[in-house]
Amino acid sequence: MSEFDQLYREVILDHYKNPRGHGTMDDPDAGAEGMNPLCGDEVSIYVRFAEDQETIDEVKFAGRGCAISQAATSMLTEMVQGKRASDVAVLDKDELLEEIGIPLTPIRLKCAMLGLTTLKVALHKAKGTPLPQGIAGDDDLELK
Amino acid sequence: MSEFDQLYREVILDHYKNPRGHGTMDDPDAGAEGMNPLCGDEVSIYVRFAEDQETIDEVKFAGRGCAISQAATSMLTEMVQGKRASDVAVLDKDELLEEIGIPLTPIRLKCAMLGLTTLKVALHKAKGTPLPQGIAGDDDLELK
Amino acid sequence: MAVEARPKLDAHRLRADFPIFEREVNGKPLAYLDSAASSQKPRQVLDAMRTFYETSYANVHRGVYRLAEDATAGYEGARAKVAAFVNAPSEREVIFTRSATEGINLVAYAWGLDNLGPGDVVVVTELEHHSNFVPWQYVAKRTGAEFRAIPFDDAGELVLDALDEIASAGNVKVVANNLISNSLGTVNPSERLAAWAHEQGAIMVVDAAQAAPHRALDVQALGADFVAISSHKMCGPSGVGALWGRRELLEAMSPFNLGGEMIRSVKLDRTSWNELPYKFEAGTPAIAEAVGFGAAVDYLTDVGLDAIEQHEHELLAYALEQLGGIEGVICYGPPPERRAGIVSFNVGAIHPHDVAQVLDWEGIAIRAGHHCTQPLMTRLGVAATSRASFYLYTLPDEIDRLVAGVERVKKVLG
Amino acid sequence: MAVEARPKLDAHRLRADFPIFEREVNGKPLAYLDSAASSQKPRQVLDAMRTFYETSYANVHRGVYRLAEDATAGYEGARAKVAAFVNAPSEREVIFTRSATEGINLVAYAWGLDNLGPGDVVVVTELEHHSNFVPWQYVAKRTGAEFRAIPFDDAGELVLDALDEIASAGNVKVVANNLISNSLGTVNPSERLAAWAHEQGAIMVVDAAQAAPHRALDVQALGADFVAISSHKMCGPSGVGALWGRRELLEAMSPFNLGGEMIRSVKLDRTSWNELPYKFEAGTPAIAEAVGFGAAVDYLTDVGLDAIEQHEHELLAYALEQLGGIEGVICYGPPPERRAGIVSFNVGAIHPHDVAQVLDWEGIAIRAGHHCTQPLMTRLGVAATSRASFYLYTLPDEIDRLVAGVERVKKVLG
Ligand SMILES: Cc1ncc(COP(=O)(O)O)c(C=O)c1O
Ligand SMILES: Cc1ncc(COP(=O)(O)O)c(C=O)c1O
Repeated sequence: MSEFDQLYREVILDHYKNPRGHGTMDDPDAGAEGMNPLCGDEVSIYVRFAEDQETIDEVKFAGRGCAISQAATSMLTEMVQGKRASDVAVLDKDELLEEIGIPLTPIRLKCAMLGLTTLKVALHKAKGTPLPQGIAGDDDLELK
Repeated sequence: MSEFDQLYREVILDHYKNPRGHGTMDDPDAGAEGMNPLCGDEVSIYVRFAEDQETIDEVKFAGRGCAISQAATSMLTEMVQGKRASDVAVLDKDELLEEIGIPLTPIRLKCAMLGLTTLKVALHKAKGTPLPQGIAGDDDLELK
Repeated sequence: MAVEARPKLDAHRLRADFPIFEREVNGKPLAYLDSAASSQKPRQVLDAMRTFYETSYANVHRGVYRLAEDATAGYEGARAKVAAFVNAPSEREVIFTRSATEGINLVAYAWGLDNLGPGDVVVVTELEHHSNFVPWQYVAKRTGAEFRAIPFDDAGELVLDALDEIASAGNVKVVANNLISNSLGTVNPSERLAAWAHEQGAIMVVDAAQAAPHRALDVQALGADFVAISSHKMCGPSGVGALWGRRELLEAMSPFNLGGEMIRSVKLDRTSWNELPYKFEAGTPAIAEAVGFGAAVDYLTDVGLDAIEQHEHELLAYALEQLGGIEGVICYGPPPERRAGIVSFNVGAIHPHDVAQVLDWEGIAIRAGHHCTQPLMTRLGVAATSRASFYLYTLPDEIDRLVAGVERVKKVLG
Repeated sequence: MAVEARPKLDAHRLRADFPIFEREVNGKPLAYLDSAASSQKPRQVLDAMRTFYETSYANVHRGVYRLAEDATAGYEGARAKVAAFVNAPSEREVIFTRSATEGINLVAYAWGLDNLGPGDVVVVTELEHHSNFVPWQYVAKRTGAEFRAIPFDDAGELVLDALDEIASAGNVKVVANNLISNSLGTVNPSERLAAWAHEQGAIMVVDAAQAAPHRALDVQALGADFVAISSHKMCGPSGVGALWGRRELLEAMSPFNLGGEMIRSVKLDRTSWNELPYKFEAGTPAIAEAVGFGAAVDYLTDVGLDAIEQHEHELLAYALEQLGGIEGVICYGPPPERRAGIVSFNVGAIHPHDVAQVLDWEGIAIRAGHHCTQPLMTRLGVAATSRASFYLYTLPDEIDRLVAGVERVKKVLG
């Protein structure tokens, strides 16, 4: 396997072709839509909490994207299941990157982070906590 | 005399130090104010026509400027006396340049032309003819 | 009597002017197929800027000393070159900007804010670049004018039948269109739109960012009122572009950026503007970049715009044929006759990012994304496309490499 | 214990970095005393740009391929350097502009149009450069706000007693001031004005175009809300500058130029903006120029801002003493302690154009004119001054030549 093919190594392609957590959710406890302005990819994230309204019970996602973003979001849904919402809302991106396990250039990093950023927006919105710096949120100015 | 001193040769310095036509005029038949936006120099031009309302009887100028602009305007007042207003309004700048008789860089050219341009504006305004391209006139947009 | 053949362009020879091609990417020679995003720069242009900085640099226009005269001559000489390149009636109508984007914003703000209001209609097209779309959307919103877009058909060509309906929405005041679409390569009927705009009493704003590098541009023949171009797409440096505008309009307009250079007189309570083009060039301009832009215009003129157009046309026809022959590949846009050297395509359901990524392993640089034309993408029903675009230094061999690369993409991700 | 001496700057050695000084003017070595208008460029900066164009050039941000990654890294790396240079809390708050002028216009339009109206007061000073004067005058006029200017005294220093009266004119919403006056060299109390602005609930806009090249700049210590600087005055290329702004303000503001790059999503009826700083960088930016700007910042940091300040201070004190000793010469502005390396003067009634012209024969480049500060000139009661300004490459010997030159001026024109 060449150093390049690594990027699309088996586990990435597997998540890309068989994404876990793919789909939508009715009446989610938290949700947000994200967009990568560089390529126009959109992702919707849906979260269901456990009865304590804090533990993440299930995450689903829908939308289109490249293999990296799809695989990363798929992995993310598995990773955060059973975690506390307040922990995930401030999850260090390196934790997800470790899971993905491939070297990414800054631009592909944006692809890989789209799901995580959108999930964070969803959780912050649900909990009413302010968005951390560097996350534009989905409430930018609109023309009409 | 070095090639540089030429710029300030005797006749230029003479017109600079003893400008002809320097002064103001009450109730001129034509008049305008000009400004060199590069250095802030201002010149006011006053024209009196002969009885035919066409022949230039007298031109006066006031204002501040460098030796080149003062000398050029001084020479101009002599040059156009007795000429027809409609001819002077379209006077080729080379005619004045020939009179000045020294080589000028583009930026000093603006100094030398300030008087002529302002005189043209005065004549066009008096005659109601449109300003030629490249003359901003004194009726630009104002803020207040 | 022999008919003289159109002089052909020798891309192999021209490549030697471009130092970037000495670079390898991933051990492969660089196949740069992203000239629609930005072009590479020939030594002639880089040398002109370097020499200028090393021998003639000073701020322009106001200095009496020799160096300032030299710098001003360089800067204004570049303006004369650009004016001649687009066949402007006067150099005074050519304003240096940062980019085509800024040129369009200048018109949207300086003309739009004063001349638009409720009941007026601002017309763009669905295949505009965001730079000729969002400024109009924004200024329409600010002034209360209607914002309408001319649709395009499945071949990526504007549907002019829609004009009547649009005209019925109010007083059409602006029509904005790119002469060549950066996403599809469509050569648009901007000339006809200009005529229609004038019938409506509207101004016509042409975004020629994608046209000026690739074919002869004549702003007078086009019949437009404003035409924006950009140096970085035409072998010149980044950071500079030009806007041509009709003198009467420019003179009647408010200024855009305010500051040094664009004034005639500043008082606490009263300020007046400088003459054209300075009225629209506030602050220190991109001096050396303008000089480089002038050198780029010289370079393109030397090569010959007709030869460039012909060369790219051949590449385009070849690329469409080759890519179109790959199973699962869909190419968007009009037939080669009405199209510039740009091919947007998709490889089955594989995301363009992945296509571009795998091609990069082969040293092939293409663009993947929405190409700053989201409304166009929405109309195509995709989020993004892959896009290969050609220039005077592009070789047919690079298209062969592209085709082989797409086959590899299918193997890796299909 | 020995106190460590401040490292002195070796202007002779630094001059070797600047190719322009190999040029002669009228057979004399070039004495470039016009750095306040624009600075010369060291080889290090020119090389950085050339290398970038030759090995890493592509459009930024959107490309997936290697070359685009390299170009983006170069461009964003420059942003990080500029952010560190001005001690910005975050790179996201640093916006690349064409110039200081454009940075100020960005604030005047994007913040001013939405936040000013009748009853509000926009405050500038009488010693502003037109670039921090006319944009505010214009936006005040457009929005119906009052426009007021803080006066200065005979020494060229702001009269802060006037603040109370100004505050009584309405709601002070903006205070705009240059940290260093380009005409007089005055180092202004921008920090105190910032505190006053905030007491009034106003924003503070600092034009640091003339400060950033010559002394350490700390936007946080300054307490301002927006700070504009310009590459061409600080050993960097023309065509690029930077605006720092507070994140909360930038996020709450409308954008300025619209187009590619600054959007997050564009639909026919709805468009949203990209995150900072991209929201304010519409279109292709000055890519290679930003890289050159970054190299300039590296260069200045290597030389040391404190050493530059000290060097210029010595030159200034010497120049004031020498010029002041010439009969008929009047120097404007404050004493050396509160002043940067700029001397505006007049030689009797001789027009500055003539002064500069005669000095040019001697290879001495100074500026003559209103220096884009007409309200200041009006206050001084002159149309223009001669101005000599210094930088890290200026030698005391050049001041001696200036003094001898002024004597010759008096001979020719006195
Ligand atoms: C104090 C001051 N402000 C603003 C400017 C304008 O900056 P720029 O040259 O970047 O347009 C200048 C220089 O021209 C200046 O000296
Ligand atoms: C058709 C079209 N219009 C406008 C632009 C924007 O021009 P600039 O890159 O000069 O901002 C581009 C390129 O990005 C383009 O292709």
